[in-house]
Amino acid sequence: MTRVAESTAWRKRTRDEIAARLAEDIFEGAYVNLGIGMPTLVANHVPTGREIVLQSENGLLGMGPPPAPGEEDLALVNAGKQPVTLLPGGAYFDSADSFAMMRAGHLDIAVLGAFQVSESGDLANWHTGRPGDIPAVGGAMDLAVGAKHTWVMMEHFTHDGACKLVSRCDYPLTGLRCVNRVYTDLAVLDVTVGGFVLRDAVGGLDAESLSQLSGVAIAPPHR
Amino acid sequence: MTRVAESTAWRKRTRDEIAARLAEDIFEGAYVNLGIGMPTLVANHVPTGREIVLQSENGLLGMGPPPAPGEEDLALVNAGKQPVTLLPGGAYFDSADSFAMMRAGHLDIAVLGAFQVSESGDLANWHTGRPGDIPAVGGAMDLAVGAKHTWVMMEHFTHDGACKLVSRCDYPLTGLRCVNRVYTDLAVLDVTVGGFVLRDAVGGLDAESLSQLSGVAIAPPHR
Amino acid sequence: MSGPEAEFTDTRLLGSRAGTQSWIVTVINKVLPSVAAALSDVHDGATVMIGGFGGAGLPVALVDGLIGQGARDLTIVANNAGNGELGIAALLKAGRVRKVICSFPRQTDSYIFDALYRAGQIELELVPQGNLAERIRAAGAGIGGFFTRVGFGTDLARGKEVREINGEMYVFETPIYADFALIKAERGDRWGNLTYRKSARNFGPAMAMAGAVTVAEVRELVPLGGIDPEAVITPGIFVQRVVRVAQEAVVR
Amino acid sequence: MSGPEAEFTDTRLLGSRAGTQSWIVTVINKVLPSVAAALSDVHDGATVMIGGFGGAGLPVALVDGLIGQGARDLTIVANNAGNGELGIAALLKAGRVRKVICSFPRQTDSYIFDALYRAGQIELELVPQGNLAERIRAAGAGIGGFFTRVGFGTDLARGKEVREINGEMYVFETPIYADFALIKAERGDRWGNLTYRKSARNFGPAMAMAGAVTVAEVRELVPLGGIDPEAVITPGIFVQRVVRVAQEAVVR
Repeated sequence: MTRVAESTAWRKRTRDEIAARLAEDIFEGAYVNLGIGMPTLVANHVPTGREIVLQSENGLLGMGPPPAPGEEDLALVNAGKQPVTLLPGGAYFDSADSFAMMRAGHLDIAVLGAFQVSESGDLANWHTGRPGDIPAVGGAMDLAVGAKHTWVMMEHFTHDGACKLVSRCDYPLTGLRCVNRVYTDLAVLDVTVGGFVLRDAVGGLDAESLSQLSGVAIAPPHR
Repeated sequence: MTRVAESTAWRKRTRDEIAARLAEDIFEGAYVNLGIGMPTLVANHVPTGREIVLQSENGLLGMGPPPAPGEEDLALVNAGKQPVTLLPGGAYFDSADSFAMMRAGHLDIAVLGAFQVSESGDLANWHTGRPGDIPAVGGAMDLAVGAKHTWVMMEHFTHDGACKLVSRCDYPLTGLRCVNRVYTDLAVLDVTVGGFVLRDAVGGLDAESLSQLSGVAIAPPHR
Repeated sequence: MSGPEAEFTDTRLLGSRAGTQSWIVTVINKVLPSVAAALSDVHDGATVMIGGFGGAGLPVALVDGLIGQGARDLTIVANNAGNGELGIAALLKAGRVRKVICSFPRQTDSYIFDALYRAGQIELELVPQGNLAERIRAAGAGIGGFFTRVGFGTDLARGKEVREINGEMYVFETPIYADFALIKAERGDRWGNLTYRKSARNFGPAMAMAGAVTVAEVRELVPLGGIDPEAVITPGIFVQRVVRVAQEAVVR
Repeated sequence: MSGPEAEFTDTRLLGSRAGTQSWIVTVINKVLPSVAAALSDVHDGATVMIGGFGGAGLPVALVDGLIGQGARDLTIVANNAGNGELGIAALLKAGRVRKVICSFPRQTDSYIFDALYRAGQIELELVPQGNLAERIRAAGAGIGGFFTRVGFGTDLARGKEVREINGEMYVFETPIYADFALIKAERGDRWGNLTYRKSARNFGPAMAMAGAVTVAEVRELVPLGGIDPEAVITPGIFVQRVVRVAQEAVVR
């Protein structure tokens, strides 16, 4: 792992800015599952007037925003077990049907957090692998390999400065060759058969400097 | 195959009498699927006051009698595509769920017609095997092996006098070792690991005479 | 255009929120103005699922549309192989079908299929009805194949992999995928949510999951929210196109 | 006894048809008067499915009843492994559980499970949530096993059979059967038909299919016919026992 100093010349995107950048790329009419944690923020940044449909693994399509205080219903929650609402046109269904739609490519986009993404698109996001840590997988493996497009949203570096883009994951894998794109606080990258390819980066960074910072090969944008 | 003369000393049960005899044995609360053809008659003979639930493979539980003339609904039919009704407490479901309940032992009793039943419980009822005959299987194989109890309802002999109880089926099989009991116009027989065992027969017939007529071994009733 | 479709198809300008200026909103709209529009891209050689159990749930208008559309060399996946001269029978009669995958081709008046079959002019893959439903669901649920007891030791399992599981013999069955699934529903909305009518539901929900493009003919279009979310049977994610068919064609 | 249960449990004399004399009618009645009655035969060593996604759909009264009932050495199949001190966590704390099969044991306050797991006092079979749902459904649908892409190449597929199907790698997964399935539903009738409430539906329908004995706690009992047959989610054939639970216990 390559470690970098925390102080940098470029301004990192905030979590909301990453979410907004990702939301830009969600196309009209997409069926989208937003994973627990940072991906949840994406819902707040879908461009006005663009209609998309949010799915939640626990049996919802057409998931809406959190309810007003006092309107919470313990029977209407998202994958993170937080209260949500259902939009007109939404539907309830059971777990078997829910995962059928997640696992057979009916979902257009799954947005997941990650510990690591490898240049071949392997994803590690379910378990640190540390002894004593309680493993929990939920729907992560289903989403990773089941959706048409798997997008990862994560910070570029860990708190102690290790790059989360790697040539090979050393955390336990969630899925093999399943990530199509990565949104970080520094850049947006496609994962191709030839490895990471830059789409865009924060000001001051190009593929070469990002590659150097990250310690993995990152090709410049295809023109 | 053993052939017998049509004229006999004993009076055969009519189709309605076979149906009534079988209906006697359907226990309170049973979930029952009645196959196309003769088994359909059983619904008319369920003892008054005994509540059972009829399932139809095309997605009904709680199937009721045919509607009054003029009340037919093309969207509410039985497996034979004849108009039926739904009782209070009935439910509609799709084919995958319907066959899930048929195939996993949720149905208590499937009543099926047959060309032949072997002494090991093999069933042949879906195809004559004659060249030029159009094969059609529908839900027969699912019911035969899926229900908790598979009961066959048929005439004892074919029109040309061949016994339909056989040591080994020569028609194409529907299922292996799946028939538990056979109701014919002459007798009721259990199919056990030791072969056919008589339960009861029309007057004048005992296991020995029935066995001789049928050309297969039939043990006397267990006492 | 007038009538209910207009509500769903003629505009992407949805007006204004109270107190704000109006703006353009692009909305998901799966409602198409005609059967022809819904079937325009069915290609020669396509695998097409057709819902229904006999006439109950048969999407008559879509099958008629498919005949008019002209695609040839089709593989049809359905419970039955048509009867009389309408519906699937008419498609067969028009010479468009290379192969039928079904459970029950023989019906009282299935003479068109019967004649083609006896003449060796159509291929038949006969599948126990539960295996048919489960194989269709498998395609829609991402299952690569499954073991079932149904069919073991019969002609319909000949040549298939078998396995003993917990002392019982099972047969390996594979998913049935389709390029198009044509189904009939009772009520639909612009997101593709569907309800069905009584036993006409049958193969609709599983086929909707298995079709790469699922086209539903519906008797009634309702605005978004017009279907109780607890009572949606096929969620819109499984449906790509919805067409309202006003006339209830009658096929037994 | 008084209240709604009386309608369902106190009599098998259903009165008379108009114009005829009355007679005794035995009726199907799956409604039991108490949680204790519904769980009396849970045996030591039983596999028990428990519905719910966190607190949504968790059958709190049945889980409490199971604690009171006293069966030990249980295998619990559920999406989560409990949190706080109530529900599944309380069952674990009472030392009744040998093994948990679930997808997501780690929660913000799953400290009871965490401690038992770290101490090696409970066995965990961790299953991706979709494999969990599909394996439960497989048990209820007569499937002997199936191939899925989910988990391939990960620790959770270690030691499992793999197979290449159409160029993709799949893992073989087996059904999960249960002696008892404990689920929570919104509305039930004496035939065992059930509806659910919003996302509390989750594992209920599949578990109902997989349980040899399925016990549903319902908020409301309705007479036969009180549930629209189009809106029944779990048909009664999958349910053996129904208990009305008046109080809505709150577990997050």
